[in-house]
Amino acid sequence: MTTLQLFMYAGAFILVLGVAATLLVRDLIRRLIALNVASGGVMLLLLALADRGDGEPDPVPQALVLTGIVVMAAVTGIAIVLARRVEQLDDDLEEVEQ
Amino acid sequence: MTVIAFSDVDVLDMLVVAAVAVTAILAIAIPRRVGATIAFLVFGLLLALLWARVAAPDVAIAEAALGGGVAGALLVDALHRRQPAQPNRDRRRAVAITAVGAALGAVTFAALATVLSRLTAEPADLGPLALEAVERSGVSHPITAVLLNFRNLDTLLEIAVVVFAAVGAAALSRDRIRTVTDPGPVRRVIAVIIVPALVLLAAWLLVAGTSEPGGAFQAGAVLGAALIIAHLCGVRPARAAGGRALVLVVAGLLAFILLGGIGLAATGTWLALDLSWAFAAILAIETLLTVSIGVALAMLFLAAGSRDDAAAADRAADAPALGGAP
Amino acid sequence: MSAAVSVALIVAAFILFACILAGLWRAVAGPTIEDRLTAFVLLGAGGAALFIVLAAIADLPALRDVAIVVVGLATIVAVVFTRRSVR
Amino acid sequence: MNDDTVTVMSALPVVLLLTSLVPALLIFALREKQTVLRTTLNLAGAIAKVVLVIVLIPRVVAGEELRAEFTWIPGLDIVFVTDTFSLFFVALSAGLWLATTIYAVGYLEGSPNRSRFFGFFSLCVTATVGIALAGNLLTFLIFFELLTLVTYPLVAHRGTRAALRGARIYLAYTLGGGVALLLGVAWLTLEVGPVEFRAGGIPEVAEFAARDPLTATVIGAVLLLGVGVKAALFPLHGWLPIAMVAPAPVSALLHAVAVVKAGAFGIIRIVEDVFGLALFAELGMLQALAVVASVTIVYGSVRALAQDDLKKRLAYSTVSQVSYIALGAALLSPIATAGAIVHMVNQGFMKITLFFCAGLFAEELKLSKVSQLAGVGRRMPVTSAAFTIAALGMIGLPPFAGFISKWALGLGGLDAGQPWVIAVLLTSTVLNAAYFLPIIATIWTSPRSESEGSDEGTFPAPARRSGWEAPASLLLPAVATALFVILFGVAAGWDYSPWVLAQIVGEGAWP
Amino acid sequence: MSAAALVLVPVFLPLAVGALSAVLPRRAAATLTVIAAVATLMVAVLLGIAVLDAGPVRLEVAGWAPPVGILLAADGLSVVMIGLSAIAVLAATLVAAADDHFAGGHAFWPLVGAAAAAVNGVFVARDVFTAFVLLELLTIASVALVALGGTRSAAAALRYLFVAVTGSLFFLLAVALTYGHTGTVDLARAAERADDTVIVGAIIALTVVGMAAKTALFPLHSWLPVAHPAAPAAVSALLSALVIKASIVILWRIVEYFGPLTDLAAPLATAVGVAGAAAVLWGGVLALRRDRLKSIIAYSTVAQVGYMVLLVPLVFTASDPQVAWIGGILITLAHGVAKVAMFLAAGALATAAGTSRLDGLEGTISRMPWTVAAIGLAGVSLAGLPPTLGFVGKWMLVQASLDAGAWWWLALLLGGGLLTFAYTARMLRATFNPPGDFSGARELTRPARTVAIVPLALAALSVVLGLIPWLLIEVLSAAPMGGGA
Repeated sequence: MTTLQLFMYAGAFILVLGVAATLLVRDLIRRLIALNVASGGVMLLLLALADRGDGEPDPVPQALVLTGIVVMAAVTGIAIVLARRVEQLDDDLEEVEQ
Repeated sequence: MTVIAFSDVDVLDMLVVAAVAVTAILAIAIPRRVGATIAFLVFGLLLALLWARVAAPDVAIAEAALGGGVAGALLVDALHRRQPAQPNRDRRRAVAITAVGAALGAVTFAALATVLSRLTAEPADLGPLALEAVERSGVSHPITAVLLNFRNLDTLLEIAVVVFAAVGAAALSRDRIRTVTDPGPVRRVIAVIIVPALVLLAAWLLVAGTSEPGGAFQAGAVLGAALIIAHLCGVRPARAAGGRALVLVVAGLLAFILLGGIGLAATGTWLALDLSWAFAAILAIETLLTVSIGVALAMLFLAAGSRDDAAAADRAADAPALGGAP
Repeated sequence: MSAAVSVALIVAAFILFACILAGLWRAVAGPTIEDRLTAFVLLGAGGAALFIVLAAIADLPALRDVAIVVVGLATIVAVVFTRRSVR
Repeated sequence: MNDDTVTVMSALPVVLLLTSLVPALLIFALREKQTVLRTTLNLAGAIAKVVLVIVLIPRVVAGEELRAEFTWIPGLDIVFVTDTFSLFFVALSAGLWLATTIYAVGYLEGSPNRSRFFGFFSLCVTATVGIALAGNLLTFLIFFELLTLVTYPLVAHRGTRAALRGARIYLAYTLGGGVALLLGVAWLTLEVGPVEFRAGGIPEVAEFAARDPLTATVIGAVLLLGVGVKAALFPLHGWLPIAMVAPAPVSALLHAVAVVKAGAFGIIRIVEDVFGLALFAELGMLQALAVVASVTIVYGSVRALAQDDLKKRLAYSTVSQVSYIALGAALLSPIATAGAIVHMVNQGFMKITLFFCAGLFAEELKLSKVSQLAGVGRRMPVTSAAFTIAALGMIGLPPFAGFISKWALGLGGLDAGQPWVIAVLLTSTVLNAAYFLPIIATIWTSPRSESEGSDEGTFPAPARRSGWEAPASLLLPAVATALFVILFGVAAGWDYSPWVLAQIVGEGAWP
Repeated sequence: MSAAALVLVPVFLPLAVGALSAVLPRRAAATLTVIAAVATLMVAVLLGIAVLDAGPVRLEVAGWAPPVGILLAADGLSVVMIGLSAIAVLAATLVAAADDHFAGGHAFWPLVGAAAAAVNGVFVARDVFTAFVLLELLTIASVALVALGGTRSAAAALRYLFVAVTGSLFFLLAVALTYGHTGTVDLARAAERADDTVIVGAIIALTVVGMAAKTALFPLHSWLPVAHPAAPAAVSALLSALVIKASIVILWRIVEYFGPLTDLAAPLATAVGVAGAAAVLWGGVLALRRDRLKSIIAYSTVAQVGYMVLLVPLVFTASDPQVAWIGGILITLAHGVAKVAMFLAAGALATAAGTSRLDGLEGTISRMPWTVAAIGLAGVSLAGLPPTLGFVGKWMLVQASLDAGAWWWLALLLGGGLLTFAYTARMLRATFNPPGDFSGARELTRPARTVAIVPLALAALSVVLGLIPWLLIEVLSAAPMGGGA
């Protein structure tokens, strides 16, 4: 096995893991974590592909991953805003019921 | 940078990959939020290590700043909430679902691995084209050249993602963000020491970005973290909410679009930079973007917590009225 | 870089990596907030150290910036961590 | 004729459409209370259409053909043509629309949502005229579907549970038919390209049928299925008796002018102007159509016998009578073709009269059952006389219009070497008599109640003491159409009489 | 300014206006958004003229040609879709400006700008990574827009977010494979260099799954009927009419460029077709069984998505793929116009009647005939009945199916239309007066005049376009799909 393959398979593994958990886990925060894990997998794949061979790595995929990380941060932010809103509402409903 | 090779693969690489995989499993498998969140933070740290191993220091800085910093803060801040009790699933059903999920996952992974195994180990022959073009970009660091010159449209759009996430989050926060009124002595010290240090770090990353790893994203993420800490430590002007903060957030995006228009006027092509002023333009736009990203990330954090803050404040206000019940 | 330094750096890297894994164990297992927080600080420090060592091994000075960022931002998690539970 | 005149003339088919489309759109925009303006618009449109038709008839009969075409998608045009057959149908629609409009104005006086009603009423006629003027299958399809859509709100107009149910069933049937038609048209277009109707059949279709007779047969069957729903061929007739919940003018329109006639017109167009009679016979479909039509004729009549509800009995009668048209179209004989075509007009005038009268009975006396009609003849003699004329015409007695149709069809059957047609016609006539004569008898006999000495209590007192048995706007259209029923029978040999025109049209299909 | 410079206007203009709207007062934001929409429409027309004149309009952003830089290009599809987006945004913003209920809050204005910029960008993108970023921008904006529907919409928005981002990750993986295999993320260049059947098949498959999730293609549709109705009415209209089109277009683009390169494309296309068929039936049947207006319309979107992907199997089997492409594009266009009209009209009815339940709408046909008429006409177009744009698209798809001998698709096209009209008729029936009440006595809160006019104008537009579709078809054929940009 080469380093490239190691990184690629690891990336694929983490991606599959994350996506499966995103689909199966019901707790909102943990789902969000799973989503972030999955995106880490894809990024690993891209960066491994950028660094094939001996020369300087291709800057384009690195820039793409950088973009991807920032996008995921924004997604995480808005997801947490929503998740906390949802749970607050659930709490309020519970309080009303009690 | 081979450390100790073992059948073509560096042992340290193997260890880091294994650790990344394990933390990934932990992050998704631990049922309690606290454990899962921490596992995820460690996952981020290890990923940053891995990025270092694939010769991507820029990405490593960004991962550390965003994954460990702002996103970490967002996740950890959500932890204080009581984790809602999961409706009691039938245990056998849960096992069955997990088993089916694992089986499907295994099949997917196998398929994916088959596809990946067909990729050649030859580096992409188009990559060097980008490296060659760096000379004509106005900056010497290739990634900055890609982000702010060759593919600056992507960057512009990505800034838009952050900006509009902040706009959306601000719209969803219920109240005005409240200042932390009594930060305590330790936090005051932190505010005095850490915050300026982080701002300085952000500035360094920003300037360094033109010639070595670093740049607006990393600087922005660090600045965002600095703003969050400042807020939590009771620094008043860091209360990133309301119109003024939004103005800062959209200013970077608008300036970028304006730059695109200037490129059109000057060279006949959107977003094109003339080599004579490309460096100045890139540095100027990066500065604005740093502020934009930093404030936007801080807004996201504050918006996420605003409801709970408000609820806590309400409770505090209600408590005396209840007559100090035990 | 002499061979001895190089070997020493590699050994250091492995030790630091082991520290991180140990810290990971404590941080995940808990059980108290204090446990986690302490472990997390260890993780931050260890991670930063590892980056510095890697910077030397790989001759990538930019990794030192990563180290600074890791250290700087470990604070934010600690501050947030203590924020609500203290109140 | 210089170029300008040509342009003006070729715009005429479009103008024919606009005479009802423009009033429709304007009426939609009117407020409920603008009755006078609405009525004026309606009548102006209807009269303009009639005048245009009258102007056009001699020219078209003389062989002049007006065309207007627009690109729809590249390679496929929307074409309007005034050939003899289309103008024939336009004339029928225009004339009966005028009568029905007058009737409807009176019928709906004071009721709500009239802007909506008259808007869709005019759109309905627009669609019918579009069907008539369609120069190719695509244009025909577009207006055929449009007709379905714009009649839906009319059937549902009252908004009662029964009306909504009737409208739903109507829609289900006709949209289903539309799907079949779309399939057939698209398929044929794919096989032979965009082709225009041509009397005697389209050569490209004939070539195609020679190449691939099976596919051609399937396409023909699908097309017939599509139009057969509106023509209420058995077993696709189920919607018609249910849709009679609509207000009387709508029923009149549905049964006499627009919907079933569009179906019948479509059958003739497909048989004669797409495939051609000879080709259709060759493919074996003409015989099948004849059998289906015959079955429908007998079936409709039998079912009509059992209905006590007057409008329902009339509806089943329509099922039966419209199939005369299909039957005529399915016989290999010029005279049968002419019979089918003339029956479109004859049946239209007779049936509209019957529905007008049924509406009058229902409106003035609140009577809707056959069994309640005893003695109505004394109370509403004019209406009853009109009803009687139309009913006798339906049975096929001379000198009324219906006789001409049945006579021509019978001759056509013999001419085509299919004498069994006579048997069908005779059976049908006997059944027609069996369900119409009792009504006539009931109307003109004394009411049972009179012998019980409570004459005045039987019927509600007339609302107006104007000396008329009913409002003029209701009565006059019924009388007028009844007179035409007589005229078309008596004057069948005159120039421009329906029968003469039908023969001209029919001969066109026999090159 | 050359035609090429026009390509970025539909992206930058709404983006700038959106950013400004975040800090401007409502009135100014609304005015600017409307102006931007009108300007975008004009740009679409200019681009259309340019395309008719000289084929696809190409722009190398920042002056860098691929593979270093990013290529954007407007072909017929881009032009008509930008036109649709301009019209949809214009309609939604006009209504939202007239009645704040339809907007849901001030953030509507900036977020609509962002969403419009993102979809327009997708329509011209020829670079898979740029497409990915645009999709994320769109996701963020749409999710936040859904959340404007009030406290209870947060859960729906979050669910939408998870599905959409997971879909994006699949697409990002496809991007990674594209880069890994060809060394570029430029579509045309990648298609030129790709030579491995399995990898290209995987790229298509991943895109299909990712976009199916984002478009709510059966069986990944279940988030849509929750998310779309939860949003404010103007937002629902935009989501159904416009937002899902972005992922559809990306799916089409990948099929267009990579489809011919692999043997695996045909079975994948069939799978897409089967999913589309199931969507048409399932969405239609469920729409028939809902009793809230917005819910019915949302399920209708689920069903209509089925039609939009139906061209995918057809372009592989029909002898003239252009007929299938154009038919599918027109159906998608028709759906966009009709759905805006329908959601806005439904919003107006619900506001007036105080409820969105069907049984609460009795009598609305007398009081708000134009609004009901808009729903009816839009339904006619959705059902593909003449004389509307929906019919034109259906006609061409029917032709393509007949040509390909695809009887299943044919039956679906024809039967699905009946289903569509069945639930439209159900909505219409609910608005009739209750038996015995001819006056429509119940008092309704009448919405603003604009709210009544806009849906009707859109419905009328589907009729106009249905009668003269040739112009659209000319533009679509001038720069055909698969013709290379």
